[in-house]
Amino acid sequence: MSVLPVLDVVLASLVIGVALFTITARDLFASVVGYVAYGLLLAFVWIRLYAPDVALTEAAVGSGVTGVLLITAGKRLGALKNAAPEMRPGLSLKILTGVLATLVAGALGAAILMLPDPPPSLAPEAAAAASGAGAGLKNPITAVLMSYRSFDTMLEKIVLILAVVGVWSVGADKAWGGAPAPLRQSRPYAPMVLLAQTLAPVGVLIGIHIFWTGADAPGGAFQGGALLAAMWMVTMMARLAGPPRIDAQWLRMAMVAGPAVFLVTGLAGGVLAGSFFAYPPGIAKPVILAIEGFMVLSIATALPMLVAGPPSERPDQ
Amino acid sequence: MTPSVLAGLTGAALVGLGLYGLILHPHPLRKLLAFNLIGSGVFLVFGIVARRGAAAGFRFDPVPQAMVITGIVVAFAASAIAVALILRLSMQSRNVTLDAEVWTRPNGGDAT
Amino acid sequence: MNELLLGAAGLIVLTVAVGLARILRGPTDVERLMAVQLLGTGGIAALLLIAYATNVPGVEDVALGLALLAPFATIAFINLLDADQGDAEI
Amino acid sequence: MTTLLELFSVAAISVGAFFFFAGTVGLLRFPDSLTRLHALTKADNLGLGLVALGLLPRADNTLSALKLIVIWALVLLSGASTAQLIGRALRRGRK
Repeated sequence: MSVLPVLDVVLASLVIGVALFTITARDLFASVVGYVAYGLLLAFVWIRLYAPDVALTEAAVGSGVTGVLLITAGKRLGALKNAAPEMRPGLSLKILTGVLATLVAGALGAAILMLPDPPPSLAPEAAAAASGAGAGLKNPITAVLMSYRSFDTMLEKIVLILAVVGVWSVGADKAWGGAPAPLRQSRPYAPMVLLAQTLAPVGVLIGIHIFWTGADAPGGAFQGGALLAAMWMVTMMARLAGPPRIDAQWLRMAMVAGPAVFLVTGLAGGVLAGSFFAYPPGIAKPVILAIEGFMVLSIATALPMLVAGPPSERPDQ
Repeated sequence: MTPSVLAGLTGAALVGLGLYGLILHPHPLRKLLAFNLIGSGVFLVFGIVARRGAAAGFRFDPVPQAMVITGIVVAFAASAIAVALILRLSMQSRNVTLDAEVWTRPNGGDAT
Repeated sequence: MNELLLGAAGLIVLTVAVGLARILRGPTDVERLMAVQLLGTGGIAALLLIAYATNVPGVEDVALGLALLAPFATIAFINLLDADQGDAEI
Repeated sequence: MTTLLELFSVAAISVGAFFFFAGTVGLLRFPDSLTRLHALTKADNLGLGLVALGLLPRADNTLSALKLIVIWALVLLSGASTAQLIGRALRRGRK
């Protein structure tokens, strides 16, 4: 096992190097490419920290979807680039900021070196959650998300919906109800169409697989939903499908489904199992899987809508 | 130097780098990128807390890891709102900068 | 045998890391794109090797997800380049 | 039989790693974008393909083996089609 420590050092220096590049790169495009590479590298770091669940989320959301969001934003912003030239900050400000940033990083690093020993841990509680209320979940992270800290997870879904509402409300008043601007303006080339047509069905299958194994192995609603979202975005980027109108009934229902089902089950737990968000023993696992299924639907619709942006055209009817 | 300490120090360095970019870049999307760097640095610190908290038969403490997963998704939602606001702001003002001097110049933020 | 798998993984990561110099050097954005794609593929290969050598569960699924997402950012970049060059004739 | 498989596995993985090495050298040393693209596709298709092929005999069950094959197929598909797209973007020349 003598290779792994070397690998760790190489990985850490790569992460810092690429981060440095994204900060210092001259143009936006280069810095976004750097950011996508940075997300991939971080996913490998998470694997080394024994966190494949986080690695998958980071690769899908942190690197992939965020990258596409920034590229699309840069493209839309590019049309306005003629405005004010960028101001370069002065040398004294640079030095001052550098000192501040070094101090903050140094303090954080010192705190990390002085972390308490033995380390505090909530793992026993999570183990209890995995074998107790969320009976039969072999993946402790899913047990934590769906049982031990279920309230957090539900509120997090609501945050996602609020974010979509926030993005939509930024659009012009007269465009309300219309569809967001398409992710690709011109007709796609044949290879892109082929890629999207082949990738999307396989991707949907893999997304569902990752959601389904999430109960017992790394994976789960977040990762599966993010992969499905990515596949929908691929079809939109290849212009196989346009973004839907934001007043579409099915879209809104799909987005609200996750937290709504979660909340109803939580309330039902208050009546049937004695406390808010308690699952009735015996059928806990199927109930959790059902909630997660609706959460996948919500994530898979909310993420692409966040990337597509506010409605852009006047609804034509 | 264990792998977890190394990852933690990497996280600290990322926070520092992100802070530097956040303060100095006048371009709003670059600021957003820098902010995301800070975020992932903080997530890494969470990660080593999870790694150190290995107990009860797990190789990691699942609670901080679960929080990082929700954190990544929430960070993305916040970035999406920021992007929407940036685009709207530049459409209104035709300015693609957050530099205070440009905005306070007599003819700077004219379209308000 | 496991040592050999890890060695191969280390070698691949190292070479791909050196390839990242293309992100720095450019000269055009397309080169940067290629370097990221090489990083993605090399990362998948290294992950698979590590997964088989260390038996950490779920690493295979991460590799699967990465393989699925490999062309994702590239398509967005291509769209951006096309938009820069005006409407495309087929 | 097992030693033969073992040998095959080692050989395939080593050749795969070599193709990654060759692809990287090409990406760094070749003179223009199209030749660099050519080098990249070698690393993508052959490098990962041979590594997956070498790991195939070591898969515990059919699902694992299937995953290896799907990963290879996905990378082949996306590598080939993005190479087309990148090549076209290059040929149109302004970037």
